[in-house]
Amino acid sequence: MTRIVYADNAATTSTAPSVVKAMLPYFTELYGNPSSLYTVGQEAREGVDHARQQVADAIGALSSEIFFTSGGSEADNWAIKGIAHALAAKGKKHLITSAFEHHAVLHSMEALQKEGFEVTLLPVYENGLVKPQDVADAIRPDTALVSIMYANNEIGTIQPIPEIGAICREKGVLFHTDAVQAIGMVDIDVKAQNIDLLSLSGHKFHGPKGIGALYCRRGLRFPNLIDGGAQELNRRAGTENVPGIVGLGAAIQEATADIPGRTARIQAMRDRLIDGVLQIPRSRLNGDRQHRLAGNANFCFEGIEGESLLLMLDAKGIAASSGSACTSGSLDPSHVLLAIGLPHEIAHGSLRISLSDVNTEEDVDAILEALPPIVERLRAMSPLWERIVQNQS
Amino acid sequence: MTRIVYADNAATTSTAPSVVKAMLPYFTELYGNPSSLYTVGQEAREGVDHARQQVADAIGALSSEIFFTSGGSEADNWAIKGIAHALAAKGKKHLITSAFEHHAVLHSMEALQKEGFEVTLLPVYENGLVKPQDVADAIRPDTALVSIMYANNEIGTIQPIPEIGAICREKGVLFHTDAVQAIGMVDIDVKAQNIDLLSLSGHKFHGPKGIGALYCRRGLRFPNLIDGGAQELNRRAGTENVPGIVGLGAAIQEATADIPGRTARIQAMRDRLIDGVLQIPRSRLNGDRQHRLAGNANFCFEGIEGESLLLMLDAKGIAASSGSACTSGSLDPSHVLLAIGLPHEIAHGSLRISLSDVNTEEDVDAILEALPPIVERLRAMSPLWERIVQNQS
Amino acid sequence: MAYSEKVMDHFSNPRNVGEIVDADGVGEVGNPKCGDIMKMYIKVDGDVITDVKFKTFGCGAAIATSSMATELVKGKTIQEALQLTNKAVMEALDGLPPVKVHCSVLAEQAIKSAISDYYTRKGIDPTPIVGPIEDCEACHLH
Ligand SMILES: Cc1ncc(COP(=O)(O)O)c(C=O)c1O
Ligand SMILES: Cc1ncc(COP(=O)(O)O)c(C=O)c1O
Ligand code: FES
Ligand code: FES
Repeated sequence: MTRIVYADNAATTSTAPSVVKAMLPYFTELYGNPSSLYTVGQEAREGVDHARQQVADAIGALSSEIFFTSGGSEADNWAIKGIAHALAAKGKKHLITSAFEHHAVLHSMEALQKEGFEVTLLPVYENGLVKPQDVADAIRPDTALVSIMYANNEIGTIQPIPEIGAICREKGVLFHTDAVQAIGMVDIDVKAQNIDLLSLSGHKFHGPKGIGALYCRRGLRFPNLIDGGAQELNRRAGTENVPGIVGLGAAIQEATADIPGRTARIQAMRDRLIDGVLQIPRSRLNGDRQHRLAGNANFCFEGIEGESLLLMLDAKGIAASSGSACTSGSLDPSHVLLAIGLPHEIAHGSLRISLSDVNTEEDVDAILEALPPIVERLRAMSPLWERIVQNQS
Repeated sequence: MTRIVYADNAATTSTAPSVVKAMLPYFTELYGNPSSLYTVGQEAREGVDHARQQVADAIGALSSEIFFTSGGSEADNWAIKGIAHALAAKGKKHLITSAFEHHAVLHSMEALQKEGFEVTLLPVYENGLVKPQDVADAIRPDTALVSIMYANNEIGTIQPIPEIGAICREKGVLFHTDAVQAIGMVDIDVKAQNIDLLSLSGHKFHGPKGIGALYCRRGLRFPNLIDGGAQELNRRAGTENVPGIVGLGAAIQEATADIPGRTARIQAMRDRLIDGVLQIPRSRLNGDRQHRLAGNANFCFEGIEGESLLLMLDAKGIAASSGSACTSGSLDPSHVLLAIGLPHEIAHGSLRISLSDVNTEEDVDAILEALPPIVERLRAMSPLWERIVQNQS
Repeated sequence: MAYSEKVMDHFSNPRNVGEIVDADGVGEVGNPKCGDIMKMYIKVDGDVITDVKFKTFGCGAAIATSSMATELVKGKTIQEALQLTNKAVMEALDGLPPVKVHCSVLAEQAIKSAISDYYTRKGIDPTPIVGPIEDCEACHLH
């Protein structure tokens, strides 16, 4: 059996055994409904309350500002559609976001466009960074919301969120950030950074899938996405996913306990990986090298196509990705790589390797050993590569 | 330590150990993103596909008609808001439901009312049953959707769904049913029963919390509630909750494998319970005794208040409920009991005992032993009871 | 809901439950429609409340606040009893969940209502002494 190198931690992570352990009692023993009065319900309630505090502490929020959702996508949809609908009544029907947001943000924006909202897509330039000045310039008297992701899921670039937050606060515009990729990798303090709404998702930092949260600054009111029972202070209906919530709490606490220590270790591996991979001729690193998530490396190799590359890596036991997982069913090249100005044919040949604290130096060795011959092999059978080489010579 | 008698299975159930066992590998081994191409992702995809087939088989649907959601509330919201918005474009802005639906349905309807939709609430009468003829009479040329629950969560009454389905089909109106309480208790066949949309939730039949599904008849198109990635055939974004989905599949298969056998055993316990409890003077069973979920017993005791009753039962190790769990924070009496015509003061004194296949005859004994003295004690300190007795004599 | 231990103690073992047959004052507040009625009985000697008993139809908090209120006024003078606020009752119980605050209001009013009745029986107009006994705020919702 080949050893599996899992290097797609930006798509999803394994659930930490400690997290699973924290969850387990809530399936078969403390299974009560947290809204119930009796003991087995109140024990579940305590688990939920504790996790809410853990999430709040991780981002500098109050526990009453944390609302559990089914993941990052729901949190994004709720924040964006909710604020848009709330402020439309006051004549504010303009939204600002960036061209390379996650689809949960972009498609929410598109749905609103169909309802008559106007959306400004900010450029992200070749380095994959939003310019705070662009945000300032785009804000209008009828702007309801600015939504800029904390870190990009494909190319890992970390946006100047504190600067953007300050601009929005000064101009009196609400600011949402999709921090799904940033939790546990960047110091986040919603108060100091003037963030009004923030989305996060458990499975990106060794928590379970199907659970996330929306931080929503105290006093902000907007319509529910999911109406029904009185759960989550009447703002998100549905029997609480207690094991998931408890797992999210445990995972976020572990991920944020020592961010500098955690990222230093991951980044050292990642840097060695980047340096090694860039030895391959006509390869490039996408996105700014400095303002970058510790675990993210995103490359393009001219003349080859991403899916073939992935399948060959998989045959060697290496799991990586091209574009983001949720668009892998589509034939279109990554909207992120197009947004940073790559031509279509190059955007098709991208490889994202994303490391986490479960990776090891051996994993890096394995990737550095497997990758160059695969690239060479695919290029050898690529007419595009042939053309590139001819043009060059 | 007192033995715990959990008799609130309509609020939530314990996750079956076999279900937890089925889920566990998907946390730490088969943790890949199902949208990923590589092996660990495809293994997760297989788990999801298998569960989708299990859910489809349980209700007579095709697997391509099953969309996973975060629970019953999301499924209700999505179906109702989605169909309403899709058909509003064709001038259909009238919705029909019943007065005693779950809040996930009623509050979705209210949100639509605010947007300008018109909602007809059908009566449910003293027996807690919707009359098919009322549905037929309420349908208008501009009716977009009829939503009637399969079985009520408080009083357990099973609605004449096949009859209502036939009427809706004949009149060409879409029909949604919230079957959250009915799965595993009633034979459901969406094709034979002319159901276009059906909501279900895992934690009501010994599956996990935080996972559910919407069945949506082939060809029916309506807007997403959660936009984003291409998951669930582009109709419900978000990285799949793989362990939850696998658990839902395992649980629904177990719950529906032998419905007659399962319900016969539960119903025998429930009937002995009802007969025993009704020995208490001035007690009554709420909802029709025949058309009733096998595990449900809902009583009123004149002169006492529900919460005190629950707390005293809890002190004896018995977990039951008054009204539904998600409204227990509120002061209002159950909208369900008011809908079947109970006066406020009596609706305040209700007790719901809901049994499942994990309950035993000893549980019934324990309840029958504990309940009468508690009712007596509370009545002894109740000025309302004093008044009732005086009026009587 | 999460009641404090004190609340649970007063709920499970309510003090002074029952009625006083030859009471000097009886007060009743609340309304069955909203699910709460409190009835208080007081026995007065001079101006000291020597005995107090209650009966309550209501939630856990209603029973616990009734019990605590009786404890707090027993042996006190009428003037002292009139100073009893719902806040004091709540504090003595180590707090109540927000939705249950009105139950403590009910307890304060039940005591006042019994004292009112005591004055009325003596032929004294209670209004200037006791003040108006307002309806529970939450009641207006119904
Ligand atoms: C009839 C009914 N519909 C919908 C729901 C909501 O399901 P969930 O809490 O899983 O969102 C419930 C239970 O809570 C229910 O009993
Ligand atoms: C930046 C970003 N936002 C949102 C999401 C959506 O999160 P989820 O799949 O948990 O709904 C993801 C990952 O899938 C992401 O990377
Ligand atoms: S007395 Fe009615 S809720 Fe407490
Ligand atoms: S007395 Fe009715 S709600 Fe307070």
